[in-house]
Amino acid sequence: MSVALPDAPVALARPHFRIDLLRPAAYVLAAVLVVLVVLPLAWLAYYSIVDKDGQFTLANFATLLTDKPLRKSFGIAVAMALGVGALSCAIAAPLAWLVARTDLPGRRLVRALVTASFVTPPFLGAIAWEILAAPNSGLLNVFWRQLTGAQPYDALVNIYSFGGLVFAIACYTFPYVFTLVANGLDRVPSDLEDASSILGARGWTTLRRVTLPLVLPALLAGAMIAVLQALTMFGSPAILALPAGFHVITTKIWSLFQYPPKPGLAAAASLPLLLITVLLLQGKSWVLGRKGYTVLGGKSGEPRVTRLGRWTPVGIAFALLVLSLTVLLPYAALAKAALTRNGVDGLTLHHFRFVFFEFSATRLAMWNTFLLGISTATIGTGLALLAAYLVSRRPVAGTAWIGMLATAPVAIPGIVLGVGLFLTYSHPQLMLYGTLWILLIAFLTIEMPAGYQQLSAAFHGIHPELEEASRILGASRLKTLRLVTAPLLRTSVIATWCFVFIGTIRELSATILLTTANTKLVSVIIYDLNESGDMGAISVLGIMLLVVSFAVVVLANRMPLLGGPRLPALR
Amino acid sequence: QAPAPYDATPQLVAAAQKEGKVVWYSATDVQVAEKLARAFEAKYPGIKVQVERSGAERIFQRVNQEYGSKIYNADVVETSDAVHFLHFKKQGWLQPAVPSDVAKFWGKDYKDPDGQFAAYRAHLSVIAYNTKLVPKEQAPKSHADLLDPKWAGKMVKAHPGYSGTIMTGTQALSQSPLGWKYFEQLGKQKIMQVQSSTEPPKKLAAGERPVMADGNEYNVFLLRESGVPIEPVYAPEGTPLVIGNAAILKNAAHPEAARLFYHFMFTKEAQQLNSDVGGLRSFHPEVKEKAGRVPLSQIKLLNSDPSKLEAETIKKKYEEYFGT
Amino acid sequence: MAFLELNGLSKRYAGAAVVKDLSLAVEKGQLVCLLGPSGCGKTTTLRLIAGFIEPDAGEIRVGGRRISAPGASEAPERRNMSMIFQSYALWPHMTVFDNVAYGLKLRGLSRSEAQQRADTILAATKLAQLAQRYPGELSGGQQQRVSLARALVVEPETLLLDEPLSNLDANLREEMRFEIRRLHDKYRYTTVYVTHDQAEAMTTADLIVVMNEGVIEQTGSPEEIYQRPRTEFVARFIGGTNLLRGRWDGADAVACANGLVLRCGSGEFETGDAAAVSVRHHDVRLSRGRPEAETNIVQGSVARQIYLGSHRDYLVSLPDGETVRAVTPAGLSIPPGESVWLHLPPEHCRALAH
Amino acid sequence: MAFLELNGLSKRYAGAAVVKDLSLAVEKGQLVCLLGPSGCGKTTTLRLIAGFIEPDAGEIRVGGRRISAPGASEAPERRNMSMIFQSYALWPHMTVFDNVAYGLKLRGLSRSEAQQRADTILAATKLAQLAQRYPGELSGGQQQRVSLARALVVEPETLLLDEPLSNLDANLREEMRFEIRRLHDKYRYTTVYVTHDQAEAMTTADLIVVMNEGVIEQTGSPEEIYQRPRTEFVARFIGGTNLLRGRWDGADAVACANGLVLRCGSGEFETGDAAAVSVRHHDVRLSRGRPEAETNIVQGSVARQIYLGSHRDYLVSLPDGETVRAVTPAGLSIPPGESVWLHLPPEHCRALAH
Ligand SMILES: Nc1ncnc2c1ncn2[C@@H]1O[C@H](COP(=O)(O)OP(=O)(O)OP(=O)(O)O)[C@@H](O)[C@H]1O
Ligand SMILES: Nc1ncnc2c1ncn2[C@@H]1O[C@H](COP(=O)(O)OP(=O)(O)OP(=O)(O)O)[C@@H](O)[C@H]1O
Ligand SMILES: [Mg+2]
Ligand SMILES: [Mg+2]
Repeated sequence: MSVALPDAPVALARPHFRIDLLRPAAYVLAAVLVVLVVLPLAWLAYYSIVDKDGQFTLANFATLLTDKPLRKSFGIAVAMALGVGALSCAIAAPLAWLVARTDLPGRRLVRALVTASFVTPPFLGAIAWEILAAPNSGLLNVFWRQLTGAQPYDALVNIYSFGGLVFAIACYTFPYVFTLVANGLDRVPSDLEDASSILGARGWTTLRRVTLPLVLPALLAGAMIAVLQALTMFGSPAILALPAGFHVITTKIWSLFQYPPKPGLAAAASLPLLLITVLLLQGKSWVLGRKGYTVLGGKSGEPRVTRLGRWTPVGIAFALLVLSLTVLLPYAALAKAALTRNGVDGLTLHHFRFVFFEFSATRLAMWNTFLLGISTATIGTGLALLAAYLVSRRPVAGTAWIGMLATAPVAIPGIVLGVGLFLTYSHPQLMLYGTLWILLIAFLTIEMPAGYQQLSAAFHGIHPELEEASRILGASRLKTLRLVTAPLLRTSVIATWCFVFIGTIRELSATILLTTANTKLVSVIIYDLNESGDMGAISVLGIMLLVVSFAVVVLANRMPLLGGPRLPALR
Repeated sequence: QAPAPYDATPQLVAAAQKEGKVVWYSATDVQVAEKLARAFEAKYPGIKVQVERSGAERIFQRVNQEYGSKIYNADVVETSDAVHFLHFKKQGWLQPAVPSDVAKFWGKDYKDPDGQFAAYRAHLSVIAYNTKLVPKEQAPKSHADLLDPKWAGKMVKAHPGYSGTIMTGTQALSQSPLGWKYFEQLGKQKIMQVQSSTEPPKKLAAGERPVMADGNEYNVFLLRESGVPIEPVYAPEGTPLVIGNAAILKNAAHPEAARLFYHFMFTKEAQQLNSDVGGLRSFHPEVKEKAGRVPLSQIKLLNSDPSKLEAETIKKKYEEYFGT
Repeated sequence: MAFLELNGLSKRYAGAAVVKDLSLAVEKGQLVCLLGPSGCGKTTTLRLIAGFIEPDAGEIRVGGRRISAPGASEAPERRNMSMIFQSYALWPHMTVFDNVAYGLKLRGLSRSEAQQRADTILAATKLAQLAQRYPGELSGGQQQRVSLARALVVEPETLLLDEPLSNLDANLREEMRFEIRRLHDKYRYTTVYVTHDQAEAMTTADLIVVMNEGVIEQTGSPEEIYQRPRTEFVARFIGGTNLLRGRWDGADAVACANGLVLRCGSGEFETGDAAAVSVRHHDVRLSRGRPEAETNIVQGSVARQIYLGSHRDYLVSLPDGETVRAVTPAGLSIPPGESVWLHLPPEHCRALAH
Repeated sequence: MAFLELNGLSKRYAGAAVVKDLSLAVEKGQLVCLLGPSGCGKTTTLRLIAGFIEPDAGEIRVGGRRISAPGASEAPERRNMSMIFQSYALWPHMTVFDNVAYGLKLRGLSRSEAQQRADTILAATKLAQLAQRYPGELSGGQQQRVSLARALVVEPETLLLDEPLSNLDANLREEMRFEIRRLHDKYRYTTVYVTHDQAEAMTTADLIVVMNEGVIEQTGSPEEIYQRPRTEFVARFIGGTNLLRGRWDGADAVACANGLVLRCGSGEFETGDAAAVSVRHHDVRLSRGRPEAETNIVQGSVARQIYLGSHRDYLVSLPDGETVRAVTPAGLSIPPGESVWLHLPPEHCRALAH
């Protein structure tokens, strides 16, 4: 008995014809990554194995192995990076927990401040810390001597030391870990914690056995970025390591660009860093293993909030301590520098006047900086989202290496990368040098790892069935990514945007090779001013960056573009 | 052979104005460079000066990069490291030109015999101290004084591996009667090392260390003139002189404007500005030093020959003595 | 004094009350089933008992001690309870074994003892093979069993089960039900068992609590609830029931439409005008011929007939369009459209208050 | 040619095969129930059909077109299917309404039409009140209904349901079952329905597929599966069955322990030595006195008795310790320990192959 069904609308019988754009998108992304990452890397590899006349040579690698100071600087750099990673986690994990999972007063402010503090270029932070903790002139030491009547040249803290360097770097890398972990904590369904406490686990046990392990992917991703950033950071070691009496690999590499330049050796010296990255990535996936990190349909949205009760003062003290060390004190030091002149008593607005009205580059540089910051953040977040999606969901065969590619740039010191990018994009046929495009490309390359790691950690928390439910209803993968996944990852997407934005604004080492007069950026200006010792102007610019970035970060978090504000399951 | 000297003739000005722009790669302090550019623009309306200011080593690297990739952005280049110009010259990247002032006033040590570059500016690498922390009587008077154990742990110094100025200074001192032995002993004084030669004066100013073993004289001037209590010391053993050359690049996109600007750089007007605002030394005899600055003529200078510079050896020896 | 007491418990979500002034007393060692339609507040009640949410009014006492009250609740981890979540809430980063052994480790059991007890419960829930899997690698029913094992293994004082067997097939469900009851009896937990399955409730519970829209409709033993439902809601909800409306026609008879007069063997007899009578589907006798009874019979026609294996489910239309459902032995097959007689024996007709 | 064809489908997880060489043909407009114990591969089969996972071997054809094969699968979004997930997989960032309207928007329906359709299905699933809630604010059963509504509203060509009603109470489950069947009949979807509930399968399906450990044990209409199970597994799994083992004693009789000789009215008669007979629980007649039959009777004692409202469930021990279950009318109550007679009518005894 077959009954005709004239009333079944045609539109419903079959979804509109639609191509799956994901495959082409994957290829485009792969192509983009190849252009962004492989080109400069290939250049590096090439330069490391040819001599001046273009002949094949392994001399550079031989030097790498035999040169003792070079080897030593590698050792110190690795130790420093691991120290930074450990310290970052030690600061960031508790703070993230306080902010995401307790009733700590002012936790939203703490969150915004940490993200914004991140805008401080590390070398500026290092300078601020010199002002604060140099053994003799450091304000903290001066204050301490006044307080205790200790002898001149006695110091409470010495920023010019291995520990000081690790600390000064960790101050500006811990926000990576913090943001990742805090966002991860937002996503842990409360059911899982409830299940632990009903079995008798105290808050602390639940935290240790259930909550923290669930944010392990985020913690590892953050730690990895912190470690690699420290490994390739140039600014802070340049300022602090030498007075402390040691080299790290980046300062070594930097001196290889001095006369007589040895770009080949510099290139060769950055390749082991790449190896370290691969090892870290491998280690990470080894730790995470087969374990799952996602749960689906956990009931009841609100993550459980721990009441601090009488521990509130301890929590506040800790948050305040961290914020003081990373934001408040350094910026107080900078503010002092901005408002006073060497040897002149009293406050002055001289530096502000100079920066805003006399210094011709300021306005253009501000414009360029924010233009690039916003466009890099937007494009970069899109690319990172796609890359993280491709890697974590493996919809197209052979996407695993995309993750490797997207993480690789983090291992290359900015200056080396800058050279690579320069050579790649300054051919008569492809003349991007001198335009903002090359900077855009450079920033996309440099910021890709942080953005990618952030989002790939976030994907660990989204169950694939949520995507499948969309696809079976007829949404293509890309559409699903846009309509379902991205809104679910809202906090992470926004955080990534802010990361990239801020990273762009504070980037220096590659930028400095690629800017020209028309493409000046604030960070470069700061660096130039530093060479002429203009602390006041530097501080003014630094504070201005902080203020504007803070505003941008706050705005970005308020953007309604990804899902509504009322998201019980996500907050 | 050096070409004939040239003047800023109306024809040259007209031709330069037609080009309308000159690109100057400069290692001079931004504020000084910007002021100079404005002065030029005021004098020759219609020609914009694009200042590409960066550290000397960056400029060197950038010119290398750009010429290696056949990009000819720069018209005039100027760094504080004399050795760079030997390299440029060897590569054949420089355009010979001799401004009339150079021909007239510059000694032969301070210009290229082939007219490819000339000493645009100079500064000294001096000893200095913080007068608030060290009374004048107790201050070191010479390099030898610095070896006194009482200065152990109280000195700051820049690194030749990172600073062209210090590289030159180290070369000059090691070739002077003091020799490497001086550095060997200095290395035992627990010195605070910084990178750039601009930094030691700042450390003095901040009071981080009372004495600097070497560093830029012009920073000392500028700080002192802004009220910071620091004072340079011109050692009887001699003070290293660091020459900063300038040159026109052969493939300059604005050759005429480059010539005009290059000419302007060596005029009294420009040189005086360098001295007043930048605290730099000039080889122009008509330039008046600011009051309170010891004139060049009263200082025993240590010259060094950039063509004999063996950077690798110096870095190696230095690392041996100072540990970094 | 009862072991677990809920007194006047209320809970509102965003203004809407989902549990309203709920009071209940459970003796130690009792197994109570919470029954009720979807969204009636069962899970919320369990979560109140567990202490995950705080009541807006009322209190919860365990062993006489107050553990929940507005603004003063004891933390869940201090309540010595254990719970199965409707969403399972398995820890995805732990293997099945680790999930199950978690509570044991918290109780400081020695390694070997924990291992042994976990193994025992894994075997009972037929998960022994899967001990080293992660939850993400299990089927839905397997996950549910892990959740069951995790809750049972710790032998808590109070056990809270939220639809623990909903994703299991009938045989497994029966086995697990026995296992739950066995452990309950062995360790004398106090158990609160939420289920949507009446048969499960009937066979397992000591006490059944029927909830509707946040209030308790009736509390009683399975037989009581089944045989003497106090409200139309309970009658409808527990076991399939036909409800026939009419008017009182004498002391114990109700006159319905279609000339059907129903004498009622039990129920609440009133003198009001409107009346309702409930007769369970399986108590309705269906036959082709006219039954030998005076009252309680009516003629209709088969509207639908479903074969259920062990019996058949008939839907019979009465002349005025009302329908009556009847369950008959599987052997009696009458095609739709045919005329049949229904007999609703007085002993199975129950008059209902309201 | 059938509409949906699975040919020799296999899927392995980490080396272990969970679906093994599975073949099945479903006609257009049929409603097929997949039945099977927990972990037997039902969900995996559905996910293969939906295209979320690719088979390791075999292929899937829809309307003759190959849509899945190792290395060459069409994307799920091109299959014009719709699915209910065992875990619901609701989007937590969308309201109930948005969840339901999602598929309609994808199909480019006008706003007002989408609104109207969504409203209709929300009313049918009794969710109209909750349209503006987020999934996190719903009870488990409400969530499940949202998932149902979301899948039904798009009127797909093929509908895949993975235990869609497991968290609903009996009344609601029945209503929803009717709704599913009604829409299925109205739009002539092809439906694959996974359930653990035999009654649900019996009443809803055109075709029942019984799976076990990744293979199909039997395919057939509900009556076929129930009355003529081909394997012991199917007999046990569908409806409660007693299995009695013995030896052939004549052409159609099996001699079991305890002197019980069972004449079988149907089944596969063999001449081998060992034999098994299946009798459903509700076909066993239980009485205090000896029944009037020659064969097929045995005496035992009541071991356990459970009141189920509509009937009673007896467990009877035979002298040698074997047990037989019988379901009787609720009125017959015999306390445990008493001696009873069992009669297993030949017409209900079925001899089993294997
Ligand atoms: N990712 C995986 N890795 C390993 N084994 C898996 C994985 N997913 C499922 N399995 C196994 O495959 C088998 C079939 O799983 P499936 O989900 O299809 O079962 P099911 O029939 O739906 O069971 P249920 O009724 O419990 O939902 C199970 O034994 C399960 O443990
Ligand atoms: N977070 C919340 N916000 C608003 N309403 C809620 C929230 N959680 C639950 N509700 C509502 O409270 C009512 C009771 O929910 P509860 O989960 O207790 O139901 P339930 O009896 O367990 O139902 P089910 O059998 O469907 O699981 C439901 O109507 C539900 O919609
Ligand atoms: Mg519930
Ligand atoms: Mg399943």
